[in-house]
This record gives sequence, C-alpha cells and structure tokens, in this order.
Amino acid sequence: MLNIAKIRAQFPALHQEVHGHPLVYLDNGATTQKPQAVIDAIQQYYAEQNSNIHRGVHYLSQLATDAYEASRTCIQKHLNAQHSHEIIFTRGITEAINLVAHGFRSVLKIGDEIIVSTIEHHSNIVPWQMACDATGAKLQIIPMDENGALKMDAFHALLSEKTKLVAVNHISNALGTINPIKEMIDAAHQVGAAILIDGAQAAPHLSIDVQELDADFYCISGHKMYAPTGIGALYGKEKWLNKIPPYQGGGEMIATVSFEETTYADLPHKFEAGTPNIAGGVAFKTAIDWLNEIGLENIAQYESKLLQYASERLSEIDGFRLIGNAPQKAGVISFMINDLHPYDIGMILDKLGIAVRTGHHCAQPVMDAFCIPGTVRASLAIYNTKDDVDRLVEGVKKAKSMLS
Amino acid sequence: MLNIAKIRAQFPALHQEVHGHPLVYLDNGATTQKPQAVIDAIQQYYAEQNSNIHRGVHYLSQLATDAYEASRTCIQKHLNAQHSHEIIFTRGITEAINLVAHGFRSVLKIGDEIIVSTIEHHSNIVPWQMACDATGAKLQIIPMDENGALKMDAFHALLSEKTKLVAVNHISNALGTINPIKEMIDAAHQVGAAILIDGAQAAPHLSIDVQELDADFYCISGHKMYAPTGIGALYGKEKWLNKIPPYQGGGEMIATVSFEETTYADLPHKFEAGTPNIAGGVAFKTAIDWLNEIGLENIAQYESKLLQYASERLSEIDGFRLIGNAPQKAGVISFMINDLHPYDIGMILDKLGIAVRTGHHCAQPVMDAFCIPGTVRASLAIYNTKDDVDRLVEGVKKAKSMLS
Amino acid sequence: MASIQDIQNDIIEEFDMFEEWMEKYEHIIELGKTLPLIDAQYKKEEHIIKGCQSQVWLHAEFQNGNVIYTADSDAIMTKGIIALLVRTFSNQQPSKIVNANTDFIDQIGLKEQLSPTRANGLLSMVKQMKLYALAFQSKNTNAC
Amino acid sequence: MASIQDIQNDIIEEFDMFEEWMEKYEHIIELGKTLPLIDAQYKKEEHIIKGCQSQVWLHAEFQNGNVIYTADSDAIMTKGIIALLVRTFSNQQPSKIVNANTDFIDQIGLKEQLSPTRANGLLSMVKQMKLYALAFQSKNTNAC
Ligand SMILES: Cc1ncc(COP(=O)(O)O)c(C=O)c1O
Ligand SMILES: Cc1ncc(COP(=O)(O)O)c(C=O)c1O
Repeated sequence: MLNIAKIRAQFPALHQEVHGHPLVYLDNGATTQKPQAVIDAIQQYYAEQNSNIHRGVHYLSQLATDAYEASRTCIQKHLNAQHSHEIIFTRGITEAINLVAHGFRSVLKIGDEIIVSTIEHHSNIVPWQMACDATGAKLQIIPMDENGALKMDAFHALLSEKTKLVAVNHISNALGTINPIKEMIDAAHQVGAAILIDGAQAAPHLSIDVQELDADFYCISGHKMYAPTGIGALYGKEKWLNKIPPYQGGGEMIATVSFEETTYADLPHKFEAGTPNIAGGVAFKTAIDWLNEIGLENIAQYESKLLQYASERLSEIDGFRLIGNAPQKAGVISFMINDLHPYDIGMILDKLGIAVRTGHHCAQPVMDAFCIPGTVRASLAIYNTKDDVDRLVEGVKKAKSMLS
Repeated sequence: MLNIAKIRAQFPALHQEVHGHPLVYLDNGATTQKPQAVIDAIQQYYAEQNSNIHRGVHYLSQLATDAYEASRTCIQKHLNAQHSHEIIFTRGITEAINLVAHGFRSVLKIGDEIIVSTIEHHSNIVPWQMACDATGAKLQIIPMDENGALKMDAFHALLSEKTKLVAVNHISNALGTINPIKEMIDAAHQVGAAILIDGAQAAPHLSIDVQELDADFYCISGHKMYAPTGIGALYGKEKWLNKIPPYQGGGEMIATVSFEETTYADLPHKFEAGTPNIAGGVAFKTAIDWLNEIGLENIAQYESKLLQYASERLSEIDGFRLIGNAPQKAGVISFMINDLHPYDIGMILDKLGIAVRTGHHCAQPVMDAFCIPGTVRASLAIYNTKDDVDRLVEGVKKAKSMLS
Repeated sequence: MASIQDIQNDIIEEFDMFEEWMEKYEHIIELGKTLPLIDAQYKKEEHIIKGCQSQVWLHAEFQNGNVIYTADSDAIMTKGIIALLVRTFSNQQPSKIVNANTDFIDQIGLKEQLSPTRANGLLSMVKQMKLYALAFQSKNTNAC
Repeated sequence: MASIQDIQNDIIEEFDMFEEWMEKYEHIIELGKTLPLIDAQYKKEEHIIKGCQSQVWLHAEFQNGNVIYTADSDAIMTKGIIALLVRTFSNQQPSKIVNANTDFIDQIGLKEQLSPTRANGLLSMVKQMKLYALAFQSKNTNAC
C-alpha cells in the first residue's frame, strides 16, 4: 500500500493556499508538480556541476556530461530501448514530433499518406499537416465513436501501402481514452508503415516497453512526469534515426564543418544541436528514479481506483455529463454540467482553490466532434486523494448553483 | 567600483575544490555559473508557481503565465525592442538561428545569397548551409585577416541585390573579435538584405539596443548570461516575424485547428509551440535583473581591464601565441603555446583546478584558417579576478614545462 | 447621458456593497443574464473575437455622434463583464471612448478578467471597441 | 610473448610507483614520446579516428596469426595512452584481443581518458582495434 500522505509531503507546491483555500491541484494532465528531490537535483546541478557538456576536458564539464548522459541511459532503461543513442533529448513532445515530422519530409512523396486520429493533441496534428503541405502527402483521420474510443475498423480500412506513418497518442489528454497501441503498431507494420506514439499522458501512469511494443517512435514530456519543464525525449529505432536527416543545425550535431562540406555526427548527437537544457536533463533522471521507487504498477493501481471514485462521486451531480467514456481509460475525467460553459465553472472552482483545466485541451477536433466549446477536465496524479475529489465535487455543485 | 568579492560570493559553484584545488572557472564563453538569486528563482517557481502557462484559468496557471510573460517584457526592455511580441523564447541561440533559417526557406530562391563570416560558430553556419541546400541559394563567406578581424572590404564587395540575409556574430566566441555590426547592418539594408546578429558572446558583456542597431534579428542564450540552461531568445522585427512561416507545429501556436484548415496564432505564440521551459524563462528575468543591477557598463569596464591583465601576464610566457588579435576584442583569450596541443594543456590545467575550454570551439573554419587543431581558450565573466588569471598563468607554465 | 467616468464610478460604488467574491460573481452572472443580446444577424463569424476559452461577438454602430455597442459571449462570466463594458462605453462619443480606461474592472476586484494572458477574449474586445470608436471618429472628423 | 593480462598487470605495477597525478602524467607523456610512430604512408584520412579534440591514426596488420598495431595522435597525452594500448594489444592473437578488456586504464587512475564523453578518440580507437581483430579472426577462421 502506498503512503500517499508521505508522497504528498514531498511536493512543496501542494502545500499552499489559493484564494484562502488549501490548493487542490487537479491539472496534472497539463503539468505535474515536482517532488523536492527533483527541485534539489536542479539546485545541486547549479551549485556543484554546472558546465557546458561534451567537448570539455575539464572536471565540471565531465561531471555535467556524465550526469546528462546518465539521464539518457536512465530513460533508455525506463522505456527499455535497445540503445542509449536511440534516446534523443528534446524540449518536450511537441519538439519530438516536429523532429520526426520534419525528418519524414525526406521520406514522403505525393500520394503518400499519414494517419492520425481525431483524438490527438494539436501537437500530433499540426506538424503532420505541415509535413503534408510541404510534400503533397495526405492526412487521413481515424474517427472515434460516441464514447471517445477510436473506431478500429475504420483504422484498419485506412491502412494501405500508401501509408507511410501512423501517429497516435497512447492516452488521449482530452478524454482519457487508452488506445490499443499494440494492435495499431502491428497493423501499421503489416503495411510497412512506421508508427509514432505520443506518450504524453501515458508515461506518468503506465510502464512502457518500446521493444515489446515494437514502436518506431515514442515521445515523452518530462514536465508531465514530475520532471522539470523544458525537457522531454524522443525514442526512435536506430534504423529510423539513421534514415531521417538532422533537424536543427549547430554545435554538437556535426562531425566536421567546412564551407564546402559538413558531415553530421553519430546518434544521438546528430539530433541535438546546441546547448541543451542540461539541468532539466539531469533532473529528469531524478524524476524517473523517484517514479520507479514508487513503482508505476502501484501508481496505475492507485490512480485507477481514484479515477473510479471521482467518476462515481461526480455522477451524483444532476446534469453531469462525462465526455469520453471509452472502455479503457486513465487519469482524466472530462465533463460538462448541463450546458454550463466550462470557463464559467473553472472560474468558480479557481476561487475555491481548485485547479482544473477548462477549454479544448489543445484537442479542438474532439470538441468539434462532440459539438461542445470545451470541457472541465480534472486530471490525476499520484499525490491526489479522495479529499481532493470531494472538494472538487463540492466545488462543482457550488458552481452549478451559482450559474444556474 | 564593483565589489567583485561580493559578486563572487553569490555563486555557489565557484566555491568548490577540483582535484584538491579551489576551482578557477574560465570557461564562461561556454556557459556561465549562476548566482544564488537565479537558482532561488527556479526553486521558488517550482515551490510556488509551477503550472502550465497560457490557456489556464486557475490561479497557479495565471501566476506562471504572468511570470513567464514578465520575463518576455524584461528581455524586450533589456534589448530595447519595440514590442514584447518581437521576443520569441527558444532553447538558445542554436534554435533561434534554426527558426529563422527555416523561415527563410520560404523567402530564398535559386541564385539568392546568404552571407556568413569565417569566424562564425557552427550554429551560425550549418543552419544556413541546410537552408541553402533546401532552396538552391548560395552561401558566401566573409574572410578574416591574420588578426581575426573581418575583412570589411570583402564584405562590402560580397553584398549585392542577390543577398537576402547576412548572419554574423556580434563577438566571436573563438577569437573575441567584436565585429562592426552597426556598419554591417546598415550595409546589408542598403542592398535590401535582412541581417541576423548572433549575440551569444555579446549579451553577457555589452548593452544592446536593437532599435538603435536596426538589427532584423538578434539572438541570445540565457545560459551564457547567468540564466538557466535551455532558455534563450530571438528578437525579430515584427515585419519579419509576420513574414516568415511558423517553425514547429503544436499547442499554443495555433488559433484554430481542424483537419481541413489550421490557422496560426499571433506573435509571439506563432513561434512557440508546446510547453516551453517555463522555469528557465521565469529565471531568465532574474538573471537579467541581476545583470542590470550590476550594470553592463560596469561589467564591460571591469572585464576589459581583466582581459588586458590576462593578455599581459600570458604574454610573459615564452612561446605564447595569441590567436585572434583584432583591434576590438572582448571576453576571450584564445592561445597556443608553441605547438603544444591544446588538449594536452587543458588536461593539465584541469588537474590544477583550472577550467578552460580547448579545441575548435565549434568554429572549425577559424582553426582551419589558422592551420591549428584548436586553441586553449580562457573566457571571462564578472566574477573572475586577477587571482584567477595568476593561477591560469602559473598553470600554463607548469603545463608547458611538463609537455616540453 | 452620464460620462464614462461617472458610469464607472457608479459601478465601483455598486460593487463596493459586496464583500465576498461570491457575491461579486453572482452579480456579474446576473448582469450577464440581463445583457441585451446582440442582434442575431451580427452574431456571426465576422463579428467574433476569439479567446481560447470563451468567444465574444461585438457589433458597433454610429448614431447621432455616439457609438452604440451590442455584444454577446458564450460564457456567462464573460458576458457579465461585457455588460459592464457596454454600459460604460455605449452611447458615448468616439473620442471619449478612445481615451477612456478600464481601470474600474481592476477596482471592482476583477482585474484578472482583463489580464492579457486570460484567454477569454475580453481584452481583445476592449481593443476592438476602441478601434471602432477610432474609425467612427475619423469618419466624423472627415465629415466636418 | 606475454599475455594481454600479464602485460596489463605489468603496467598496473609500473604505475603503482607513482603517487601523484603529475608523475603519472609525466610518465604518460614520456610514453607518448617513445611511441613507435605509425608509418607515414598510413597517416592519412582513411586511417584517422576523429575525436573532437585530438585525432588518432591507427593501422593494423596481420602477421603470423597475430595483429600488429601502429598508431599515432596529434596530442601527446592521447599518444601516451595509445602507447599503453598498443603495448597490450599488439602482437596478440585476434581472439585474445576481441575478448580483452581495458580496465587497466581505470586501475592506473586514468579512467577519464577512456570515458565515452571524452572527445579524444581513444574509445573509438579501442573499438576500431577490436574490429580489426575481429576482421582478421574471421579471415583466419575462413582460411582453416
Ligand atoms: C497527448 C498530448 N500530446 C502532446 C502534448 C504536448 O506536450 P508538450 O507541451 O510537453 O510538448 C500534450 C500536452 O498537453 C498531450 O497531453
Ligand atoms: C558565438 C556563438 N554562437 C552560438 C552559440 C550557440 O549557443 P547555444 O549552444 O546556446 O545554442 C555559441 C555558444 O557556444 C556561441 O559562442
């Protein structure tokens, strides 16, 4: 049994008052709070190790490089990638997807197709639209059913030898739907297509094995998994990372530069131009170690019980309308109360010290499909409690009575 | 008069031993150490403000957004930009230049020319090579003289109506040369070309006024100016930022998304897809406030005296060969000792607790031009002292005697 | 017609009665409900001001030297604030509107509603109101 | 010929005499100076192993069932370490080389020289030495 009180105690940001109420933080899908260990790791990096990495021969440079590279190895192990050079540090998922989408411009031709789903985050739509615009490839969309689950028949029907890449999230941030990615990966490979999984909402909750999944690309954002902002990672199979061209040009990513010819460095450096977010990278390892100490199995179990409790309690409210009710769900409850505008509800919850996200959650096509302006979204992390849920339920009731 | 001891005391990383010697940190051109105020700002951000920015209606989200945007305004004022939306947050200079180089692909045609100089950092060469490769434009190179100063006659001769953009650093990281950028900006504008200034090595030492300079783009890296790693900024004139297409696709940078059509958000958001390095952005302001409290004039004055002292003391050493001796110089002493390999010298200095950078400093064309494998580079910051210089001189003498 | 300043002072006084945010919000919500809606014909794409969270429609007309605004929003809180803005700006002379400030929103304790980072479209709406006033003003000046 | 292990033990013993890093470094530097240089004909582009800071040239030949390495570097410290590596690996059977480790570098206190993040080309050189050995080994096997 997890000791949630003890876990909670490690998060300084949770112990503050907002508008005179103790904070209830239920906006974890947007970003999680950070345990003291992660904050300390950043502070320690700057107090004892700070230096520019690689290429330096001096002690601090070596320390910083070793710490940064240890984080890469830690992520490799965490995702069970085969090689540490298959892990590319990025600012987050958005950059990771852009890196791949940019690289695929050299693969795509007119008539080729890229498949995404209706329930993607804008980060997993717009880069592909841009790549299609640049190459003449076509974007195909997997529809969802009324529960917010992907229509798998339609997906299989879309696949063909024209399909060059499938891009889909592991868990939808707007609805909480867990997609059957193993089935999707295998199906994509059947037609010879590559597949990219957006793991933004999965990595904080589930344990991931990229070799078992056989994913070609898998992306994670540190800030959604208790690590600092501004750091994330792209896992890519070696063969793909070798195949696609570099993304940004600059220091670190080259082997030699002359004005006649520039040759690119080996993986992972080929994709890591310029000075990275070193402190963020170093503390990313601290966050993953912290997660693993608690155990993703334990986290998944605890959060799923809490999700169920929250769903039950919220359903008591008259007019409660769950948006997204797929059979496989995690981490997120998106809802409407009658036709009250989510913004209005969010404003009132805020005054009660309850932080939720309202709006389209960067997934406008989902909202369009449901014909709603947005939802109120409560998203869970390991430090949330039944008490948080109770405060949310009370708050929503209050908001409803004020607004109706 | 600056109280350097008091300034030094604010940097925890400077107060440690390396290989049994008190650290002498002279690798500031690569990255600077951080004052406690900056470290505290990060810690405070995570303890009190952390949340995803923009779009959120709740209190923490508002706090974080306000802090992040306050930093943008602070950078705007610091560079004297006309509008705060002319400041785009990036990971650093490398990303800033890539953003512009990517955008210029939509401007460049076969036969167009981009001008860079021989003394650029790879970050200001490779992105332009990539843009030229993609568009058929041609890269033209401003040569340098034997002191490492740009040949201005040659520059003027290269300019023509074919020139679409000039990209040049304000101060060379390999040689310390201060380029006559005002003259270069005016000349570029004469032929209707845009001009980008790489301010990596200038921003920590000089005060910059982009309106007075009339630069079209000016780039800075936080980590080289006492701010965290993983955050930098691109200044771009509104008209240029409106003209070039967005770089990365994702959340934040769009106004509306549908599968039929996506419309992009206004500046600065158009160029800021995804969750940024929020903590880094927030603490960037702290660093700039800290710099301004000391005063860039004071810094420039102090460092220039120290540079002179270092040049004089190092010249005492038999076989000392200064690489880069332009009339206008700042911050950096690059040198060789006879034909000793810089790597060997760096290794021995490291054992003596002295951190310098050795190698080509990501400016291989400069090394090729001087026919050397690299240099030993000591680069100064406001916390360096005569004592640091004395330790360096002793160390170099020791290295020389061991290696000769 | 009372001046913009007078109306704003009235509003500040009105809100002074409320001690709790909840009373203020309830009042705003009431105001939102009573906002004379924008004419259906104007509630379309070209009159929309997009915030990320709530949308605002705004229409302006020039009558007898004054600007008449009508507006709407899909969120009731936003609508309430709009009601206050319409109350102070509508039926005033363009030059007065152009030069007026909106500090009263701050003073009644709803500052965050007009924050540039609050994605409710209100700040853009105020900007748009002033742009209309400016347009009518220059039209007017030209006519003289 | 002594075994790789024996030679490495000798080297460890040799370095045990030095207490200070400075003495060790001086010894490495001496070794660097005495390294039998690579034949000028092999010191060209195709034999280069690029580190960012120092470069290494490596040549390998197969003679009487053993691999003979010659090498060079533009940095003397790197050259000194190369001298040690050549001393342990040269004139040994391919299979022995393929399976040998380089822990002795660590044990003589120069671990950082073989760190994957130290851009001196040494780690790539060790890899290359083993690849040559592997190549000769399979050639050899095929011949049998
Ligand atoms: C499913 C999903 N994909 C992508 C992203 C974008 O991640 P980031 O903003 O860290 O780049 C998010 C974050 O909101 C997300 O939830
Ligand atoms: C002149 C110059 N330009 C560009 C860069 C690259 O900056 P960053 O690594 O922060 O992207 C540097 C840093 O070394 C530099 O000195």
